[in-house]
Amino acid sequence: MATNLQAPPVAPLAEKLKPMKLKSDKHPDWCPGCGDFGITNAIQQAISNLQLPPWNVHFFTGVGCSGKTSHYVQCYGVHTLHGRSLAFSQGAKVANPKLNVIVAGGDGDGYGIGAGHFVHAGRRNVDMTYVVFDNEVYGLTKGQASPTLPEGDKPKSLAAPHVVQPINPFALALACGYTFIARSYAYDAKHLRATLAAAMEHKGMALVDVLQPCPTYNDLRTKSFFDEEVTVKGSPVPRVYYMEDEGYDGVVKDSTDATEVNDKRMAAFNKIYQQEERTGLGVYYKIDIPTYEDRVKRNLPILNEYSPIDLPYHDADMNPTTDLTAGKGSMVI
Amino acid sequence: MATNLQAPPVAPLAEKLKPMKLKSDKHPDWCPGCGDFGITNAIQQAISNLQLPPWNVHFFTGVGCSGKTSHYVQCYGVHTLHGRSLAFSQGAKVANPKLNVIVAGGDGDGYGIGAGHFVHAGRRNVDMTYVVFDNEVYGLTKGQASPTLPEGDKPKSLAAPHVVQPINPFALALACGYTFIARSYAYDAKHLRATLAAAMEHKGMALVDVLQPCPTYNDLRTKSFFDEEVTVKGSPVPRVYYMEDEGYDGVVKDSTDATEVNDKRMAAFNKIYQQEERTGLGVYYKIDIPTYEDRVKRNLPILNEYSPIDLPYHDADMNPTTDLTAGKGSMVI
Amino acid sequence: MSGLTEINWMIGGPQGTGVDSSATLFLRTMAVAGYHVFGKREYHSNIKGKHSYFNVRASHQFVQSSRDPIDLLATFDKETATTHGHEIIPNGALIYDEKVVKPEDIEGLDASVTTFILPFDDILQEVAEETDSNPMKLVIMKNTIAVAASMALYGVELHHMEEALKGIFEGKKAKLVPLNMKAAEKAYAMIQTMDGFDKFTFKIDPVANVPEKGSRLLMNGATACGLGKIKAGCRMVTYYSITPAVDECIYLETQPHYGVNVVQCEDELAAMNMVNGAALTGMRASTATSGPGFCLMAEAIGWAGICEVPSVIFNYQRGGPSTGLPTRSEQADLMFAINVGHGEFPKIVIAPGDMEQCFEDSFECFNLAERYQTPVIVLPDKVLANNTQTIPHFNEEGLKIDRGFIFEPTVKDPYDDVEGAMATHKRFEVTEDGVSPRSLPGQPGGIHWLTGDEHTEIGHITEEPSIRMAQHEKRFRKLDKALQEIPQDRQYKLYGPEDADVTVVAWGCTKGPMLDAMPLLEKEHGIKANLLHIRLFSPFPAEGVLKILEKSKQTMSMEANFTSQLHRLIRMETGFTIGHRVVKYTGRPISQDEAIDAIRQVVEQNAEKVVLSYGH
Amino acid sequence: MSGLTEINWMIGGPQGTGVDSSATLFLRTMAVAGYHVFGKREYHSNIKGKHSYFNVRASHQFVQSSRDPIDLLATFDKETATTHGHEIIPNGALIYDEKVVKPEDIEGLDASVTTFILPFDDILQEVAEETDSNPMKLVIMKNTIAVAASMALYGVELHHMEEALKGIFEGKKAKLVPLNMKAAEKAYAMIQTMDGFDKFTFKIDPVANVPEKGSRLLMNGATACGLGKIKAGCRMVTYYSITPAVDECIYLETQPHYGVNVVQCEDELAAMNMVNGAALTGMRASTATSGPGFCLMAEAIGWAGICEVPSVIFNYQRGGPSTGLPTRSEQADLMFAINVGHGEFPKIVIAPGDMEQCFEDSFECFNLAERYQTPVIVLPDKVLANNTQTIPHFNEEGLKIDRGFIFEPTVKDPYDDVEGAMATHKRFEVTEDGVSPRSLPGQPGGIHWLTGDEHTEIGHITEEPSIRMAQHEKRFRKLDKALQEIPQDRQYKLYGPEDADVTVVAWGCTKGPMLDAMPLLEKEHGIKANLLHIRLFSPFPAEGVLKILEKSKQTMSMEANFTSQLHRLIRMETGFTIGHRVVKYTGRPISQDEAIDAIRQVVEQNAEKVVLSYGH
Ligand SMILES: Cc1ncc(C[n+]2csc(CCOP(=O)(O)OP(=O)(O)O)c2C)c(N)n1
Ligand SMILES: Cc1ncc(C[n+]2csc(CCOP(=O)(O)OP(=O)(O)O)c2C)c(N)n1
Ligand code: SF4
Ligand code: SF4
Ligand SMILES: [Mg+2]
Ligand SMILES: [Mg+2]
Repeated sequence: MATNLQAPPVAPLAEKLKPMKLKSDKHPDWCPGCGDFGITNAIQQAISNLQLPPWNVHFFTGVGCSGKTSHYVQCYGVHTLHGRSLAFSQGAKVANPKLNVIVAGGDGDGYGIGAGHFVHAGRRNVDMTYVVFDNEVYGLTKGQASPTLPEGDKPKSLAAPHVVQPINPFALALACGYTFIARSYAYDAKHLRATLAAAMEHKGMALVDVLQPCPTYNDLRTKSFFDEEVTVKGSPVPRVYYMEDEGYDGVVKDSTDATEVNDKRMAAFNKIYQQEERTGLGVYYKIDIPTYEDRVKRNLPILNEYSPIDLPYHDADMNPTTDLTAGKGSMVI
Repeated sequence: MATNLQAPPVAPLAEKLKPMKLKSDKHPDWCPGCGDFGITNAIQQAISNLQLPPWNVHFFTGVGCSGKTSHYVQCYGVHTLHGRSLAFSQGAKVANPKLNVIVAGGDGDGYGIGAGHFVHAGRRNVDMTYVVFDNEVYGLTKGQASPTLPEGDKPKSLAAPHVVQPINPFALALACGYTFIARSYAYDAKHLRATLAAAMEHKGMALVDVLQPCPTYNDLRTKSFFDEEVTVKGSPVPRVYYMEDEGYDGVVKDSTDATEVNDKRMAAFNKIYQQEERTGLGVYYKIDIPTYEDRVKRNLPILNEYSPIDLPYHDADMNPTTDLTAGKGSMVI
Repeated sequence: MSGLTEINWMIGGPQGTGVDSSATLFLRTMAVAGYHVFGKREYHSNIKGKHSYFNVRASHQFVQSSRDPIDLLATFDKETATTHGHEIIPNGALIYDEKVVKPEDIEGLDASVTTFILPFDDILQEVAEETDSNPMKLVIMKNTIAVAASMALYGVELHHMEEALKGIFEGKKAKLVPLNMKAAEKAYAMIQTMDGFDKFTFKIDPVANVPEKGSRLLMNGATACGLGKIKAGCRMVTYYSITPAVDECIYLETQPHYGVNVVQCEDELAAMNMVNGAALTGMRASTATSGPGFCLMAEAIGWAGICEVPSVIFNYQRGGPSTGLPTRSEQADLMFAINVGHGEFPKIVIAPGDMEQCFEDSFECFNLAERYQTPVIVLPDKVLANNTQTIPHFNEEGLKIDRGFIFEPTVKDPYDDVEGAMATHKRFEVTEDGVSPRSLPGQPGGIHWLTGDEHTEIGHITEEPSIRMAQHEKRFRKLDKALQEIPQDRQYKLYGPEDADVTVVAWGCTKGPMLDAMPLLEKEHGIKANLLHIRLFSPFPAEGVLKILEKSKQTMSMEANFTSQLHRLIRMETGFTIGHRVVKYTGRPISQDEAIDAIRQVVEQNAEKVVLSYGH
Repeated sequence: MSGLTEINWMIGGPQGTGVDSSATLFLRTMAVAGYHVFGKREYHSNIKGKHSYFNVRASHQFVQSSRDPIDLLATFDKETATTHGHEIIPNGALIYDEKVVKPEDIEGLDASVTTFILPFDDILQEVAEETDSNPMKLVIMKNTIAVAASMALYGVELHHMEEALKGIFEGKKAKLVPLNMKAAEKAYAMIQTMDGFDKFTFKIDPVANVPEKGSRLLMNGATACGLGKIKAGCRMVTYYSITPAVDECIYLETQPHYGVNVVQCEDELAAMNMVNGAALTGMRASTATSGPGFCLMAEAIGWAGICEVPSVIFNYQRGGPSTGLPTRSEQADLMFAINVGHGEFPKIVIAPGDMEQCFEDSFECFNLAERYQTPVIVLPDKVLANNTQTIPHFNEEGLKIDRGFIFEPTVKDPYDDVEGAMATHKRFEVTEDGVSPRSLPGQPGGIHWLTGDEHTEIGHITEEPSIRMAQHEKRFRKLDKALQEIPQDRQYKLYGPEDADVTVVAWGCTKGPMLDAMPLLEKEHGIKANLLHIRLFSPFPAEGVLKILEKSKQTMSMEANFTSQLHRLIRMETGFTIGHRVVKYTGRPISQDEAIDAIRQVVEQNAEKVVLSYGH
């Protein structure tokens, strides 16, 4: 999602838009210790850091504990339907590309019931940022397995071990054409904020999957779990690490270079599937290619002149102004 | 989908089950030259070759030109809803694992409206075979772009070039956990029949994506297009080729060997993304792991004794026989 | 019997072989010649090969329905001849190709019918030779031959066809005009020399005052809807392909200059929710679908209802249930549309009854949606979408855009007054008429929240009973307002004499056959009928409808569904039980003849229920 | 005022702090002591922190509804005290923790209310010391303390609690019993020494004849539904988690020995279509959902309708529209359920009214589905699902499994008679009663096809009008049959005197408050009311219902929705307009007191419409 506001800020907003101002009056009702707090803070900070005018931010969320996030940010917030946030948000952005569109929701919301939209949003590459709160459970309905819960696991909220294989959100996103794919961690405020900001600056469909501990239902992936060191090839290493630090670079420099694109894509798949023991934070893949909003102009050249929402259709007296002559064409007898 | 009939055939069915017998009385109403004819024949042949008793075959199809296929095969045929065939078929197979379940449908049906189910079917690994008729268009609704149509293409049925990137069904299937992923071609009867039979013999969720020319709407991917040679590194090679012939082997031999699994998976991704100019037929990936039907027995051990559909619940006089004492447990006061 | 003012022609053949093109040619030719035409299209859910047919009625008078008996049937395949032969009126005619069918094979063919063997292939061969063309490429011209021969039989001058062809083949394709005319001339001349030519007496008189060129439209309802949306300023139509809704989208895709983004979605859940998202921005947006897709929109329509979003849904009704009769028509989604979505929320449900109303409703629905800030469901059907008709130009005078109560920001420079720009706005203020000021993202000072949960005035989730009640009541008050404000004519209308013997209550496309039937009923059967045509179903104009029904001598409903949905709805809304009911559920439209027949059964024989079933 | 036969207790607190556990303990304790109990649970759509409360009524008589005024309110947080303080009856009592709230902060607290400061933390501290436990781990025992103190006030002997605790803490957890008892004893003793203890006169008499141990159930409706399904042989329940339907699934998951496969699906589209697939095999299968999920099932239900598949759908109604009031209750999906899906197809729609009917309907729905080969929609609601009640054991005698008309293969050895085994079967044979022989995959000789399109007797697609008509009519004939065969008691039932002053028409969980209200109405207000409780909505028993209504002196409807859906449905089906209507749409259930109040307003003041709103 790139910031393409109509008018450039008259004065820098930085001072006036401290993250605190982005808090709405509504107090979050999440459980103590929930990872959702950190993600919400980071979203507010990223908006502030990028100086996105909040009245121009259209923030969509799904339904779940995570889905409530839109209520806590002081901007145009839309708490949509379970699994449908990407459909709503694409509709809004395509209608009004001048908006800064951010989307957030749970892993059940996005990868479960929303899987169909998730797949097709990748194909369109509409310019927006999608933040998934990945806690491996359906929080708000009391802890059933979400699509990211590994098979055989039994968090305390389940009656029996899980019988279904997990989804791999990164491989899925890469297969579906997402142009920015990253992971961060709810308790790593700095990395999270920076990653969200990078996603928002990316022009195209960006996915940020955030490890979000749910202390109430998921006793397997807790803060202490993520803090643990693991042994890889005999030596202890942190479980959660920055891929960048270990030399990984997922950014395609020249999207017209087929070889580079392919190499980067394969490197990303490789990285994605090397997450058994450890979890890499950072950008798995990023490429710059035309967005849907750009591409649609090929077929509707008038959109080079007008933003869709600004296409005129009435005068000041509210008389419709569209001349139907061309539309009737040879149907006039 | 493996063949696990209750009673073994008393006499070999081969003679009695010639493919001709698998044709229903209903004559297909596809356009002349449509690739659907070849796929239907191959399905009939595969059933015949594997000697699956047709009265035990539960054949589900989606909605579209391809969706009509179930009507043309002499077995229990279910022409479901657009995009929902995998939900129906998983329901049937989980209820009665003794059935031989086959599923077929269009690319719009399976990868478009059905994308959510497609993703999650991979996670379950229910034992069945899913055949996708890949013609890059929505045939029955007159040729709109299907999810596999490349961006920028304009088959004759479109008013303007396509603005959305295509889906990559193989990468998607691999990312989602399909345990058998293959491609074949509607006009290559022999390869197609063999591929379908292999998929049916595979125990788990098998995807066979079949290149299916739609001569009526898709004038880009026609028989002659597929018959053409293309130039790769300066020399002419057939556009459609057998991957096996060029040394590719996507079959995991030991599913407990993490290294092999990873290598094979990466090789498959590599192969999948090397299809720009050419189209490889054959098996991209295959692995044997427990099916959903197997896994569910861990939590419901009684299913080791009974097939779900055979769990007794009434006597000969139709009196219900389930004793609710255990179920009421401590709720008895 | 020369000097007819109306004829009824049919052409049929396997799908994909040009039945549509020939009907279009005939429709256009007759329209050019000044007639009023009405074309009915019937086809299978199949791309190539299955039987389809097109029925064209041409008249000196304005007509808006089909008739049953055909005077001239043009065929070039066996199925059309055997399926429809029995529908030919006594002394009518059949054009056929003796290579594919013999008249004796046609069950029910009246002995008085004249049969004309048309040597299609010979004519094509001749044209091919004369023009040095590949005869295989000319096969499609069989249609032109059939039309030309039909024109000769009807006594319509051939030059009208030339003008019609020019309208069809423009630009690069213009060279096809002389080629087609060559075949046409041969067929036209040839049939005049045939035995029986003079026996066929269904000649139609030329129109005395041919309407001025350019003064009318020849159009189907899907296009009329598309044009209404364009005029209304709708610049985004989402869809997932489905018959027959997709016809509107296909039309819009051919009009890129208007900038309407026709967004193909992954499914109807996306289509509807994208409209919700787009409508939130202030864009006028709509989705077009049919039954199966409409089902998938139920949840999202409810969200638009509680969030007071002006989303517009076109549900082009087709034959149900489920996949049903996907290319046939039905009026069977009424009760579902009115009750769609769990829980309760206000929705406006309207249904156009003819081409003009298709245009008008497609324009007005956006005004309704924005004025009452609630989803609007429009229910055309396959008949309206696919019928082709000559109509006057739409009345575009007096159309007004009404965007409803939109918030006016007071903050001038948001960067200067950041505090003000970030202020919270009462999007769901509890007002007397239920309508609250709608702010749009991007507007400084308009920040609010939306949620499918019950919410406060600024849009935050609440479970507080008193707020719930206030919001729930406020939302429903908008329906009272709508019922007061929507012009009565667009709620319901009584056509025909007030003091009729029988009042027929109908909706949607049944208007056409009823209006055509009424004069004949009076003239030929002495029955004075009027038509109470309903267009607004939610909110329901119970008071006005009841007043009319109570004054009626006799009442009957006429609908293309099984359970008499409007009949039931009226009883629910008014307590009034309409005395008799007519239903048709074959997926085929009710014709003028059937309307007459049904009314006679009710009035003359006091039939409680009439089930119609004519047509293939 | 000693010697009461009924008390009404409430406990509240932030979600996740044990309100449910303490209510369960009190319910169980009182049940063990022989009382009839009824527990009402209200909570937010939130996991931890928001206000929730549990209202327990205990009585010498069988009760099935809640009452409004509370005699004793137990709190340990401020919100509960301030929110519910005003609900305490004069001379009632409040238990509170002075660390969090002062009585003077409680608006509306009656001056006559006795207040008891309970030193929760001190008691816990003591127990911790005595048992050498970590006091932090004992926090949850605040609930036990509150319950014990309440028991003392009510004059209930403490040993009942010990037995109750034993039922709650079994196996490994048994060691918690003495720990809890220690705290309980302290609280029980302490409160008796407090000022005002004797002023509180709401002592309940012990039950004279304590029912035999094991003779009753203490259960909620979700469990009753689950048990009904198990008994019916349903071995597959698909779901996508949603409140409150998921409670049934969670219960079933704890019962693996029955082999019910509770399949978690990717969405409700999958859940419903998986049931369709499973039901086709002959498995008895069902899905459980609530409003938003039910919306997503509309298309698939239509498929089951046209394909005559015995799929069973439980739609646990909750507060709508959209996400609405997700943890509250409403009876607002009736019209949607009856009309769900585009086009027209037969469906059976039933709604249970109490715990027993939850069990009965959950058993019978599979018989109905298989006998009439059509989808069955069952409409419980959140109130039924979550209320906990003492009830007699379900009547399991006389239950019969009815699998309907299942095809009997004649081919014995299919491998021997391949020809016969592969024969085509007329799955959709047009029969007199509309029911056709259902063959199941695997059966030799039963091959047929299914399609959402209109179809022939063997199930192939057809668009032939005559076949369409025959199939459409045949499908609907099954509803006539159902209406004839379903026992009248399970269609509707008149409770109370035939010659009542007023007949209250209701459905679902309104049965409980009505039945509880009727004797009091007569005794205290001299109003003789009866209840016409409807359980079958499609097909609708119009004739029987009309007969009762026509005989009634006065009629009124009582429903927890905004638009009086049953009222409207009855008018649609019968033409009868029920005279008065009572509605409640706060998402909270109608109490016995409200039922009484509403009936009095109608009978005594002739109120046309009564809007109820009690409760938080
Ligand atoms: C159509 C529909 N089905 C089910 C639900 C119930 N529901 C509410 S939240 C939720 C799951 C939330 O899980 P997730 O998306 O992972 O978010 P989390 O609570 O974990 O943040 C579900 C299933 C719903 N609201 N709508
Ligand atoms: C819910 C729903 N939406 C739309 C349709 C209309 N529809 C019928 S077939 C079809 C597309 C078929 O395309 P595909 O699946 O690729 O099959 P093909 O015809 O190409 O074989 C569509 C959109 C439908 N039947 N149901
Ligand atoms: S349930 Fe889990 S995800 Fe939801 S608020 Fe509590 S800790 Fe967070
Ligand atoms: S439209 Fe295309 S896919 Fe459909 S039958 Fe014709 S050729 Fe085949
Ligand atoms: Mg989650
Ligand atoms: Mg296709």
